[in-house]
Amino acid sequence: MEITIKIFRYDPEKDTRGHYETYVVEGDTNDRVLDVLELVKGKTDGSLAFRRSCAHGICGSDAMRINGRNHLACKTLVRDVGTNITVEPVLGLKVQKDLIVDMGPFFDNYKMMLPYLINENPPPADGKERLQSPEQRARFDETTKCILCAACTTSCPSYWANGDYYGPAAIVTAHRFIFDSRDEGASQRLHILSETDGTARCHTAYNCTEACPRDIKITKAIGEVKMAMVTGKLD
Amino acid sequence: MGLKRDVSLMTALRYKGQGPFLTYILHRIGGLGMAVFISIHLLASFLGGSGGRFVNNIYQNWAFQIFIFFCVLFHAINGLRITILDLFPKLIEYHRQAITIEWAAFLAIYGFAVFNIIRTALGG
Amino acid sequence: MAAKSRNLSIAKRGLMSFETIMWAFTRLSALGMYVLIIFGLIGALIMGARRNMNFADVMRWAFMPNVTHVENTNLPDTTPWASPLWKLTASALLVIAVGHGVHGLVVIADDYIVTARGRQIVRILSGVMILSMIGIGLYLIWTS
Amino acid sequence: MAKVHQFDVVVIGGGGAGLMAGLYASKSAKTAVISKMYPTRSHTGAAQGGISAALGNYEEDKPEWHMYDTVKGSDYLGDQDAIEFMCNEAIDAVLELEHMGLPFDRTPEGRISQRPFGGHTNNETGKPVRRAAHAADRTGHMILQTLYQQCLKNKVNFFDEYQVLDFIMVNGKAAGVVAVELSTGELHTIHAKAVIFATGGYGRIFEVTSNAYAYTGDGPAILFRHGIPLEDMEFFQFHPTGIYKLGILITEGARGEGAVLINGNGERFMPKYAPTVKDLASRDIVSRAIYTEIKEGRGIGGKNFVYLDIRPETVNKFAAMDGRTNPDGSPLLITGDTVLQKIPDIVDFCRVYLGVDPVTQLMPTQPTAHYAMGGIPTNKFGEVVIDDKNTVFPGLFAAGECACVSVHGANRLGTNSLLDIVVFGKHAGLRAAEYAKTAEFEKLPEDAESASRAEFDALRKGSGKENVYDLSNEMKQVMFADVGIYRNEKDMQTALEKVRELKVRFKDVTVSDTGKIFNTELLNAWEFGNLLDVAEVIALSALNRKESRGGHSREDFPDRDDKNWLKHSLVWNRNGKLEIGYKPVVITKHQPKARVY
Ligand SMILES: Cc1cc2nc3c(=O)[nH]c(=O)nc-3n(C[C@H](O)[C@H](O)[C@H](O)COP(=O)(O)OP(=O)(O)OC[C@H]3O[C@@H](n4cnc5c(N)ncnc54)[C@H](O)[C@@H]3O)c2cc1C
Ligand code: HEM
Ligand code: SF4
Ligand code: F3S
Ligand code: FES
Repeated sequence: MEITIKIFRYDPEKDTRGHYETYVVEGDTNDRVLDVLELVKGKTDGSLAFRRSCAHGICGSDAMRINGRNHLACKTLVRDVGTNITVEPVLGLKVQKDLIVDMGPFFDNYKMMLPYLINENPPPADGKERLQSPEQRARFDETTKCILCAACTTSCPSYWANGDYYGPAAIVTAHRFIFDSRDEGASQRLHILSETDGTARCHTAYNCTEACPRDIKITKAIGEVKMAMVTGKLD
Repeated sequence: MGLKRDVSLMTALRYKGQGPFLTYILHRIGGLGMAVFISIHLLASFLGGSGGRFVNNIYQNWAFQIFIFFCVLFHAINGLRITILDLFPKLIEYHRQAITIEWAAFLAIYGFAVFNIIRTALGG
Repeated sequence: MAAKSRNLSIAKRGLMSFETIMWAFTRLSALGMYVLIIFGLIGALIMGARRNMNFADVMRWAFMPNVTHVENTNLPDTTPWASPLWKLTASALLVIAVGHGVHGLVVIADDYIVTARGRQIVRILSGVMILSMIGIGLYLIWTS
Repeated sequence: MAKVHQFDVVVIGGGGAGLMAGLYASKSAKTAVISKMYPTRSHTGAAQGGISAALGNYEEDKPEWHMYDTVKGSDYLGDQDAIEFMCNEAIDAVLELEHMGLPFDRTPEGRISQRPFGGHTNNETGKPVRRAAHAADRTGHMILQTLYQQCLKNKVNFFDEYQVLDFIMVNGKAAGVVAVELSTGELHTIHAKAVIFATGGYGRIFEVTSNAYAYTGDGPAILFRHGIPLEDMEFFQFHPTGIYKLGILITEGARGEGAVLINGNGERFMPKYAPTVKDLASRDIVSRAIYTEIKEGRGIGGKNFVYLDIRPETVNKFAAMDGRTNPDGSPLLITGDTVLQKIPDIVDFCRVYLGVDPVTQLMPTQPTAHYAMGGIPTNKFGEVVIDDKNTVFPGLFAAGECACVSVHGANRLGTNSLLDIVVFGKHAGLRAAEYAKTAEFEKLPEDAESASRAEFDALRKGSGKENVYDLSNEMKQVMFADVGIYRNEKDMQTALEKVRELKVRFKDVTVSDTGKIFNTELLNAWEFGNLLDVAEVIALSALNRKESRGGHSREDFPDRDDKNWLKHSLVWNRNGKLEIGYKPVVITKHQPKARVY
């Protein structure tokens, strides 16, 4: 079957601005958009640049705009988006080449959330695990799924407007730790998030939740963080 | 090196797969509209005189009324949804339904209001 | 296994920050405005709005129950509309709405002004704006 | 202008093994971790099922049993001293991960939850034991995240999106590596006393694989070109249940939770091949069983796949027949919700890629190339050893899938790899830091980067007659068909010749992208060169080993031959010529015997 794919191209060493190229390739409805990109790169234009690794939605490399909205190219099948496909880089991060954007600021925001378990007490004396009930574990299960693909942050209108906003992905990470019963750094993280570029910048636009390839209910998680700030309840 | 990160309003509006991004924009327009209106209105009333009267007369105009009522009503209804969902994050799972209800309520009331304003304007 | 619940004291939960307080204030003031508006609406209906006012007039009153807002209507007598109860309601609404609205402008400005200094200026301006608008508003309400 | 950085220890690879090594080395030495992707993109994140340790949180279990199972799983080719070491360290390793914050699933008592996995048994009853500690079906993801987070906490230096191209050795010692910064195309020299390779696997040699695009064997290929041998390369694991055609993995945990394999006649066929543990036999056995069913015409609709069935009614029926129970002794009964809760990601994959809902429908699966047992030979401290006498190469270390300790022997047990990366990653890191304390920096050669530059130039100057994409497809097809689950002399000979032909034709490729910034075309071509080097070694070692053992099954030599082949193979590159040698297996407690499940 013929698939027409229009791809945003930008070569920093030649172009001053981006443009679109259209390619026609032979493919199958069950192909991933990533397969189509690989085909274009392999057979037609080797210079096409994009990130990918796992090819099944687990590593978070290949978030991009497909037919106008954020997806993982490896988790989007031709049968879901049709045979006329437009692929563009995500919004709100600098395009470095073709579909590759500068992930630096995104990871900087992640690091700002103190993304590690904070618990200064020594582990139990018997050397065994810190206990946690299945319910306590379930409390933050949702946000442990995040693969840091940035699909959410780069779909957030608030982030588009203001790149200093920490963004939904960072708040998801904070949520994962704030609601972990073993963690004691909730207060520090809530203070960081209560700054001007923290949760105050989220205006519940829901683009993030719609974009998340791991189906994390991001807006809900952000809402829970905001309420924790107000009520202090962490259960 | 690389392209700028800026996202223009047009690009933002063309982004598909939005949640209720439209409501977000409209909420903003509504809030902004009201804030600007109230400031000018207060100032005009305070200063009075012919200038003040002139400004305040614009507000009696039916077209302006349709606009400002849009701002007020949309902002109020959407604001209520945001407030409820924010205070009870559990309910966020139902945000799609909430938005449907919101639009239904808005369209019904706003339709009725526009009809009335125009009827009054036509002197009926 | 028994789990004990976890709570943070007020100082520890991030509530004592300008942003969080204003976030909460925005929601609470929104609810407050609803209460006051509905109160004004009911009052208007009791005082005979149905017969003597058109839709736009009722709305104008509900959103700001100040007697000047009903001067151009067919009401035979506007004295009850100028009672201290309504002046108080209007004052409350004014204070809340100006606080809410001007802070809303700050929120919008924060999306475009990202330097610490710029943001400080915006906040100072907003304070001035809130105070002067409330001052003017109260003057208008209590002198009309 | 060459950019030079200096560190005591440099770790190549930001996966589980690399991060663990980096974390431990950085405690006492100036350490950098270099990764060609952001570390959180590493393929450790794809691991689903769990990490094994005899914690005994549900039922009795001991490290000795774990050791025996691993030895037996390895078809007696694993080195027993290393296996014993790993199984003893396992419990502390898993608890340490928990202390670092890894969100394991929990038992009702609040302890780490465990599930059964293929080949892990109670040695007294022979029944499967719950040994795999897990966090839903994204254990690897959580390990990767947790370790990365710990590295951030401990301020490990990262070189993200730097691809290592070459190893610098001076006077027979490690002196550093050369890497290209992807975002600029600049070459950098990282001068170091100790170098740890943790670059992961090379499953991209095969057509159907669960492995990432990034699994191109860079580490083993680089070292191989420098004369370091590769060990046991003929042993490649084919996982029984990959999603049909795509190769995406369906975790063995699915069978751990009760799923069964069904052939074209609608029968459950595993009892025929492994009467005791049935669907939970070790991977080589299940893969061969599936392949045999398919070959004998019992694939689904005569095609080359079978079904994996986790529909609650099927699971409950067979669980009752097998007498399987929950940890508390009640009969194993699952519902649709159990499936969603225990293997949420698998359910998601099936829905997205197959349009199949595992709760109500069958999952089409086929064996998929999954794990490289072989690799860079090391001892149990992660030190690279370069001959049959286990001579240590000073300053060079390896850990993770690219290394061969060998704890997996001829066949790796599920969940042992995650254990491998944390245990040996840690020890490689510790050893390297210790080494760096006493060692001196070797003087860097005049132009350390010249070899890398020459490799790139060669790729740019080819005639352009050939295309990397086509060549790599040819390699994948021939390797999967002829050096796959079943092997024989003739096919492997064809494969070897084909790979050699491809190596010649590879000289005719040319890279069209002349830029420096993110020139992924150039790097992909370079990686393909690595795959070819590794493929040649695999085909050669496989052809050479005239017996069937673990993951290596030959139709022309169907039996294990302990008399002649109870030994590791080593392949060296001596100036372009491949040379085969051997090294004895360490046997301590368990003498080889027939392997039945
Ligand atoms: C789908 C799947 C499921 C699995 N499930 C399980 C399981 O349930 N239990 C289990 O025990 N095992 C499982 N495994 C096996 C296990 O996950 C892997 O063997 C293990 O994670 C490998 O870890 P690693 O650290 O060696 O490599 P990786 O995590 O792959 O890391 C390799 C790193 O090296 C870097 N790198 C590579 N080349 C270069 C270069 N040239 N320059 C710079 N950096 C480079 C990469 O960027 C990456 O960071 C599974 C494997 C797969 C594929
Ligand atoms: C019943 C009346 C009202 C309700 C329920 C309401 C509700 C809300 C809520 C919930 C928000 C927060 C939105 C967010 O953070 O995403 C908000 C923002 C705002 N409100 Fe109101 N509001 C009301 C009246 C007003 C009035 C009278 C004004 C003007 C004076 C106003 C101006 C604003 C502005 C400017 C914002 C900021 C907009 C933005 O962040 O995009 N609101 N309102
Ligand atoms: S929350 Fe979802 S969309 Fe955002 S980075 Fe994580 S996985 Fe990606
Ligand atoms: S899209 Fe943005 S505004 Fe909030 S709900 Fe999501 S972060
Ligand atoms: S390639 Fe890994 S998420 Fe798409």
